[in-house]
Amino acid sequence: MLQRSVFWSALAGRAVQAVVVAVVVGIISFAMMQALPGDSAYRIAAGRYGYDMMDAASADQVRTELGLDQPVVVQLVSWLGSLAQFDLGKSSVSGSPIAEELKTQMGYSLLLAGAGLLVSLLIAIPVGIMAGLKPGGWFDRFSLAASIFFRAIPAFAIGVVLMLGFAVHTKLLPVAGFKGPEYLVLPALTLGLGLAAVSSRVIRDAVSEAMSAEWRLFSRTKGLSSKLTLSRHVLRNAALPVVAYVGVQLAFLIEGVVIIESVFAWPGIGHALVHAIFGRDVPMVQGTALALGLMYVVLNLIVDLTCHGIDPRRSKTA
Amino acid sequence: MFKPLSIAILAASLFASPIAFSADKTSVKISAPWEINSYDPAVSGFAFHRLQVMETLVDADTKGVLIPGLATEWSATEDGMSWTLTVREGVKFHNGTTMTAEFVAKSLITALAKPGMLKKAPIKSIEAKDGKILIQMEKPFSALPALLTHNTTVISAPASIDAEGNAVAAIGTGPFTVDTFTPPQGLSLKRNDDYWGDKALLESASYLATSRAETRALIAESGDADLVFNLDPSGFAHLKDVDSVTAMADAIPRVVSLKLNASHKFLDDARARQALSMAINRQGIATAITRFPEASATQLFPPVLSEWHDKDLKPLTNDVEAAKKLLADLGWKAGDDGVLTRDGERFKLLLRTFPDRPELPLIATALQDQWGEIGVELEVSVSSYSEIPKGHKDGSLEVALFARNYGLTPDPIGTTLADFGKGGGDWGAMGWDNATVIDALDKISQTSDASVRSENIATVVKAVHDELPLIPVVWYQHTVSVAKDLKGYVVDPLERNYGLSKVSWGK
Amino acid sequence: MSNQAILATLPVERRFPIWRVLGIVLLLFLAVCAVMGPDLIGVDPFKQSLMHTLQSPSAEHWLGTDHLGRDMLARLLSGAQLSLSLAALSVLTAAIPGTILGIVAAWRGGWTERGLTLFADAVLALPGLLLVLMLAAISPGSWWALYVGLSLTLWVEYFRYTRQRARVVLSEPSVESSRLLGFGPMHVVRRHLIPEIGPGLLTIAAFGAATAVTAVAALGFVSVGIRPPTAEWGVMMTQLLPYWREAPFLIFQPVICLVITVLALHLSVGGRKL
Amino acid sequence: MTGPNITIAVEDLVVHAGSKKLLGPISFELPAGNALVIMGETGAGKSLLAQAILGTLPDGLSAEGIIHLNGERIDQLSSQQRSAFWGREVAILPQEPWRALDPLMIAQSQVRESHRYVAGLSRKAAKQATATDFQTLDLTGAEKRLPSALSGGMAQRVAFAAATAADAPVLIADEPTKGLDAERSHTVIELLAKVPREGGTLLAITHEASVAKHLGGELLVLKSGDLVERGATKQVLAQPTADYTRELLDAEPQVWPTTPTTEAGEMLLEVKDVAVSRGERTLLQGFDLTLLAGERIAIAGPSGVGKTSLLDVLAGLQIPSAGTVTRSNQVSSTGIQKLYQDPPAAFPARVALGKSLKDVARLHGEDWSKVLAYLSRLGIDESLLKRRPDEVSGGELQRISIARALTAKPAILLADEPTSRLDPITQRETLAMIADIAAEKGIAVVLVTHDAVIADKWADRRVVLSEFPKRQY
Repeated sequence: MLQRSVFWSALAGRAVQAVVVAVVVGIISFAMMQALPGDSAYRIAAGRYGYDMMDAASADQVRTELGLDQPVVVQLVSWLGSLAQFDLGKSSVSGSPIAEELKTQMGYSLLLAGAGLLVSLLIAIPVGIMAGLKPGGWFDRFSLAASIFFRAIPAFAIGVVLMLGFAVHTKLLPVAGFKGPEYLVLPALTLGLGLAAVSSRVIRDAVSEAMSAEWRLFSRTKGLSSKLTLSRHVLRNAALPVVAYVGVQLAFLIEGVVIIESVFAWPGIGHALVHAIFGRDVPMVQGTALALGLMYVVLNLIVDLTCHGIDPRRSKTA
Repeated sequence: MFKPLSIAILAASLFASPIAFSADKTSVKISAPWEINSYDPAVSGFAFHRLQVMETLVDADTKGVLIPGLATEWSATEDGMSWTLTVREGVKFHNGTTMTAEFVAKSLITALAKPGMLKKAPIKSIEAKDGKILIQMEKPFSALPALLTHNTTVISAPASIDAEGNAVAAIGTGPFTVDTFTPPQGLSLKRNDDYWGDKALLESASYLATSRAETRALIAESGDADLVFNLDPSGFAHLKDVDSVTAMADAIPRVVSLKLNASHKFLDDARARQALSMAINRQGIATAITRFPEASATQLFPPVLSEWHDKDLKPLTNDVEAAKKLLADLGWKAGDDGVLTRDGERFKLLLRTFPDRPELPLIATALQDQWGEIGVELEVSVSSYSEIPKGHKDGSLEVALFARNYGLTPDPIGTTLADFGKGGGDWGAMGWDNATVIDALDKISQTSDASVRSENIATVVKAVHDELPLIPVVWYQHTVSVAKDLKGYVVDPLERNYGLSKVSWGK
Repeated sequence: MSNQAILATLPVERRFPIWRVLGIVLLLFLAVCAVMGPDLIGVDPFKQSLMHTLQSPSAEHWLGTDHLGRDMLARLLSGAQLSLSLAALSVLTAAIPGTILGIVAAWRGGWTERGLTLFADAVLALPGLLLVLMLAAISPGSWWALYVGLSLTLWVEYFRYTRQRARVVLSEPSVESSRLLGFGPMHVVRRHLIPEIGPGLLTIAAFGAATAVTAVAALGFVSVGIRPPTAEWGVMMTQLLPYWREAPFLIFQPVICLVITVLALHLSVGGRKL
Repeated sequence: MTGPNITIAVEDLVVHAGSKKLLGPISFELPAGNALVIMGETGAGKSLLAQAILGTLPDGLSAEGIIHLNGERIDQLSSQQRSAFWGREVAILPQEPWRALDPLMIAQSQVRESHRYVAGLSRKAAKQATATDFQTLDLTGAEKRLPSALSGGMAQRVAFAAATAADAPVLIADEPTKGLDAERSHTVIELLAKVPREGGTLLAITHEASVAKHLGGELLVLKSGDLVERGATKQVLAQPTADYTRELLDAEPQVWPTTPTTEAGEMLLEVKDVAVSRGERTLLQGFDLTLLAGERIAIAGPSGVGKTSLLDVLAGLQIPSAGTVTRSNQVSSTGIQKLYQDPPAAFPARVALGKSLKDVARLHGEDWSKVLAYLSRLGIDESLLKRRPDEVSGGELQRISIARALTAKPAILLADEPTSRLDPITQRETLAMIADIAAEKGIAVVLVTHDAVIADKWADRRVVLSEFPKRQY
């Protein structure tokens, strides 16, 4: 009973957020695209035809074709109008339906983001727990130093080093592309290392806080081994702030994806977004931003529900 | 949500990798920076043509000599006002449809309606007649067959386009057919066993657009791709030492040059432009940035464009003192901070360039320093390349740095006409209308007489060299990394064709 | 078990940990570097020498030269100026509104809190990258656009942290007691909230400084950002990437500088929890 | 030295913090079936004794001396090694059970895991044993509740079941009745008293003589870490020899002298027909009270009856769900001050006490010397003001908070169980001071307490709240 009501209220809250996000993101991205300097007809022509072929004539042709000389308001209203009918329009640059482009690119990005998140947790959880069990110990200090290092080094540098180590020298994995599951490993690892740099610290803090709680000591003195105490009590309590943090991290995850997609020639949405901004592909930018926003909302819903799952106190009060 | 999927993938990847790396000697893998956004030949024709999915009516060999392609022969009427091309018989599109003159005409008309090379020719109409293509001109244009080698004129099947005119497939006639297409990075190809000419030696090929040069170099080294194009100088230097690949560089008719607004009040005197040219340390740029010291430009057209390159021309030099003197003659005096001033105005210019070719911002930064030496303050704006044609059109452009390909077609007249013809061109002269040059270019474009051509070409070359509406900086080198065991690969200096159908694996 | 009573009778030792001293010394050192910049060594960070590129460290160029033959040390020092001020500015402009709104949300509760939280969530949902890229594109080559964009995305972190912690602090009897004693909101902020959440905020800020610089690097990677020939650590990382093979020590120099900065911030904060 | 029956034997146990001696030397032997009660005021080092035996001393403290547990010498063993005894050889009852239970785990699971993993029962047997525990401990209905939904007494019993699941022969209980009201503390004492009766060994630490009396056995009295008296509990309690023991016994509320009644002044606060609710639950209804200057009123009643909420209503911190609270214009906006149950929570945690006090003095235009005078009267040394709230003892802090309240020149002082976490001596002193000062300054005091004896002895008037009929859920 309670569980179900929690589920629906969380869902309803996020549904409201989704609509807000859709409208806000659409308008903001549209407004900002309009504010960009430069003539969008030129940019679109450049995006389409490449520098050997684009010139003023092709720009003029693009302008007429896409109706870029229409008033701004008309363009926005028509976008919102088609959005209400779940139509995202067509890309100005490639001409293909945006929904279709997003479908492929989003799939690849989700795969990369998911794998990156998984890798980050695979790294951060053991490291964070180890560090949190002995705050101030040598492992804690070492992992802090490592965190700072991985936070300060740009993702592309990590990517290049990994490519060199795993693909060029040892030939264990392919460098770039997306032809099979093995192509996912390096980009996911690159992404995961960057994410783990921060999340391992969050886990460490949560664990060290749980470790100093009185119930932790009681669990030990009532006779449970330190392992059982960790697995039955500490981790569950520590998971709460960690899961909540993952919610925030998701936003940064989406951005990390951009660089990594570029380095590893991964056909994802972040890479597409950058091109769309440069190419002044307004419908594409709006569509991408919208998709990313909604993805964030959905993932946050999952985080919410996970928190409720971990913490029975919430269900009682909700 | 991700977990089960990702775990499965990770697990799979651990087992899958050895298989994926087993030698697959019936296929060739290519990597290059260019993304393929669409099926539309106007947008992605370059890729479909290079990868031999689509073909042009006229072809060119590696020396730039025109040879029959989908047209077996072509000729112009005496007055040059009409061209007739005979369409090759027995050619089938990948979907099985036979290529007819009607289809070819339709394809060309579509291409003409979109931005592309055909626009450069004064074409009045295109029609199919008795299995031949008839092209009516508004005025004589001798380079039309050369234009028809360009990748925006590739012939695609009618089924490539849907009822609304959108390109929905890439159905060509080439030795390879599209197997899968994952825009914008991936394309995989299968051999076309019905090909009209020599069939491809390998069964399949795949293409991966990799925008980062660093990644491409690593891909070449690891063997993930057998043919890797456009290497960065650093990566190229490294690959020369890697045993498993051959790193090749070939001069191509692409030139990194500065476009100056000759109507700008600082630049309207040819001496000012000469001074700026003299301030450039081309040798340094060619050595340190592009890493081909022999390719520092001595004139606009590189030796590879043998018809347009004049060996006897006095090379452009680097002489800072002479440059300073020229500017002093023009009334410029050094101010307190070393920047020249005249009539209370500082000699300050804005250079526009773009990052798509990574060396351009570097060259711009070097120029900033070198022009600083003679007291010219250069601000650099790295943005979209579309800013250059736009700045040309609205007159706001001062200086632009870009790489111009004069070998888009075997005969560069189309390009030069656009660049130095009346009113200048988006990627050519600006505010520099030289009547002699315009006249000479017209003559070149209309004649087929070799001596008339070379005489007028010399006129154009000399005028451009003396007055410097464009200041050449370095000539381009086309860099390729080829896997050692890959046989039959030949560099195409026109960047038209990867020649995949002729490559094979051997020892 | 209660040891508080017994520990309370022990003399209080306010040791200032050596690590914090080290962190503060490092910060001061960085500040000196940033203020004095290349004047410190008297080398022009923009002077190119195309015949002497990618050189290893030598007596003439202590840290070697970059791809255009410029002195790396001079560029790092010049970069310190821009990178550190960029980091500081973006962190401040994110932290101040983020913290204030966090406190307001926790204080007012109800619809104010719900509204602000929804707003923060919506901002997070708007891809920060999009915001930064577009701002950078609106004003190409200027770095204020970069940090405004960064701040706009980074404030949410401060907001969330502050709101969550402030809710706990504000519900404590000590706050109630201060209100009963007649203190106003400013006192509660100064004596209760700031001491309690300040160290956590500083830790976020320390990581935020790294975010700001690596974000510039990331933007440089997609060719957006600061105009040449400006030296900035993030830009340098991007520019030196192509030469990682020939001169790997070069790309690591700005990275190490950033590592030192973040480390110094962490140490001087005293390694409080996030 | 260690006979077959001796479960705990301690010889010359000393606990040091660096060079400072905190406890000892102490020696005792505790045979099976017996109880040992350790008594002393807060800070006397009672908890350290238990921690030294268990190996849970905080960092920086070290123990010397010989310790035997169930015939095995354990003082040389590391904390890690000693942890093998926990729960199996020696059961440990935590001080504040509420905080000792995992907030995310339902009650029965916390007991069941002890049966399962400590006692080593099968899954089924553990389930059975847990059910039995809940029945015998009168916890039926609480099985699936989270600790936050348990009362203090229930939590203590859950903790008891969890700690003793493996039937360890020794039980160590550190201040088991802290914070519990009379009725609930009685249940817990009963539970403990049963241990020696059933052949187990009990080591109990307490500051309440009444607890010691119930548990019987042997008694050690500690003062500042030194052993001042020992003997059979009954004997010692009946005829204490050491002055300190006598003092401790005198501090029991039962033997307090009645505080002299003060003359009441004019009316400060009038409460009419007030109803108080928490959430949807109504706690109180139709409550009337008139508060006169200089008057001491005690509000007593069991936990959860709404005493704290009522106090908040009086303070104007909470709006009553019905009725009116009228302040006379004698009472300024800061004229009502409050003392809190948990003194460290009442001060800004990271600010030195002196700074906090100076803030108050400045705000109320009071001379710093006057604040110092209050402090010295309350027996607080000025040097303590450099410390932060968590660096002084609870008793000291509560006195500092009285000084802080006085600085605001209140007309009414509301005290919410201000001494329930203090030991009896401190409790008596603190309450006496409040009464003194209130009388002198004509301050009306409302004391909330769960201890009817204190209410009786200390207040001019007492109001006893009884439980409002609970709604059926």
